[in-house]
Amino acid sequence: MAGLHSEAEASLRVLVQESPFDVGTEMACLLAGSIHIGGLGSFLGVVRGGNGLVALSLEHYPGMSEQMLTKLASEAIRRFALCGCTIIHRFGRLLVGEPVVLVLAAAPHRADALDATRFLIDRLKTGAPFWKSEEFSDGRCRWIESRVEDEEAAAGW
Amino acid sequence: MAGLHSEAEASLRVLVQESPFDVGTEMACLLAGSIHIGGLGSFLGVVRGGNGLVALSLEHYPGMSEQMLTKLASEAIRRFALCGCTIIHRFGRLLVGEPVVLVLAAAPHRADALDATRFLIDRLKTGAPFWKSEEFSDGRCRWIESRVEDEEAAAGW
Amino acid sequence: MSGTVTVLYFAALRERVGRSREVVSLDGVMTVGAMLMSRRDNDAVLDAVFSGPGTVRVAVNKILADFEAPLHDGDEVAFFPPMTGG
Amino acid sequence: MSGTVTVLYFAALRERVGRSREVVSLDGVMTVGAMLMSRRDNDAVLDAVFSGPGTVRVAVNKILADFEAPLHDGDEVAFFPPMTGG
Repeated sequence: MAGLHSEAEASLRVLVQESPFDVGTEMACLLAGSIHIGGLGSFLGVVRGGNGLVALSLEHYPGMSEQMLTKLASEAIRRFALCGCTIIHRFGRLLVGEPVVLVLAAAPHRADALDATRFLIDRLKTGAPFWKSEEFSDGRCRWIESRVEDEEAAAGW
Repeated sequence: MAGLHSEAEASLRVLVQESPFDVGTEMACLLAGSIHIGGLGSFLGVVRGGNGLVALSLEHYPGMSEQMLTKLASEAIRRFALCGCTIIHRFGRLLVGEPVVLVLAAAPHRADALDATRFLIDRLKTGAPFWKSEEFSDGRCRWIESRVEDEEAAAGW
Repeated sequence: MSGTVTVLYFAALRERVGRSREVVSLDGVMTVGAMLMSRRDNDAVLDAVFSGPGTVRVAVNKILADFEAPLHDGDEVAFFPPMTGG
Repeated sequence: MSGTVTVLYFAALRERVGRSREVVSLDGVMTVGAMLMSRRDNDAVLDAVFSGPGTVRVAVNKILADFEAPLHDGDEVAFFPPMTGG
């Protein structure tokens, strides 16, 4: 079914923002785009607590981050039979439990929606210019290093 | 990481209902359950339009449907390192574009959240007592037959 | 085995049988299969439906079972097509 | 090559270099690598940072590139650690 929807037909929404987003609104917006949607896959990344972590600070490269996420969304639409997809990535200081990133992929069939969701989040981890710094309750701050498993997951597609 | 959270620790929410549900509320409810959540995978199944389809009518076996979905959610918690999961399945007459089923799986790491999401929806398709009938614009109604691909997807886990 | 069981039919099977529920006397039968056989002998519609094509699934007391499953007074037996949820 | 390029540093690299942005005269250099080498010869901090451990990624005009990439007047060159989004 790959190639069912051309890039021109499929909807594509990419946002890089400091402010929160509303998952329900984003899903409704994507679903309103096509009556051919049978499944909507999603991944929401949140700031995971533990080990005294207080917050994450996300830095990004304005202009390049939007451009890389848009390229990634276009590639998902080329590779999977999607009706549309949405990527929203936040930056700035985010507390434990706060949403960081949202990926949505809508398709006629669930396999495409779920494959595309996973493709998008796997590639996004190492393929878009965002950097995370951890802030702990004792005041320490530490840049997160890239993980070999993330590089491998991205390369696996 | 499987077995990180025992069934007792992980939250499990199963609902079978005729009324709509709110995805944002359900996600917030699941996220509030643990600070260890780093990723929330979800699948939303909606009534797919096309070929003159007007609505789906879903019949279920009251009592057994809740019981089978609860068993399925427990199995997901045993198999994947989850903080919690939610399954909501609607029944009754649902129009094109309306949500039918919601699966949420929250975990410290994205791989578990996404694997569990897929496991739950794959197993749910053939493993819970729901039956769908299609209603077309010309008045015809037709029971949906079980699909070999769905049986295979469920058996693959 | 004496007593009765409640028999439920769902979806396409319910429509073809023409009812969703009936109470059946066990009359000495011991299993789901024996109960169904005895019912088919006495009900042409039921016999036609269960001779027709298509897989039939069984649950006893809301748990998936097979035609060898034993029956007891008060059990709930359900017949239905393969499930198509999600 | 005459003219200037804008050089950006991000994340840990920005912190170690101590600035996020500078304008650099090309002075006849042709590539990202040559520009960086010339800068390191004239800036001990920069030299120390780029001699240190850790992978450095490069983008030219917001597109991922490498140290062989040619430079032109007005280009934007960015140096940063491996990306850790999501």
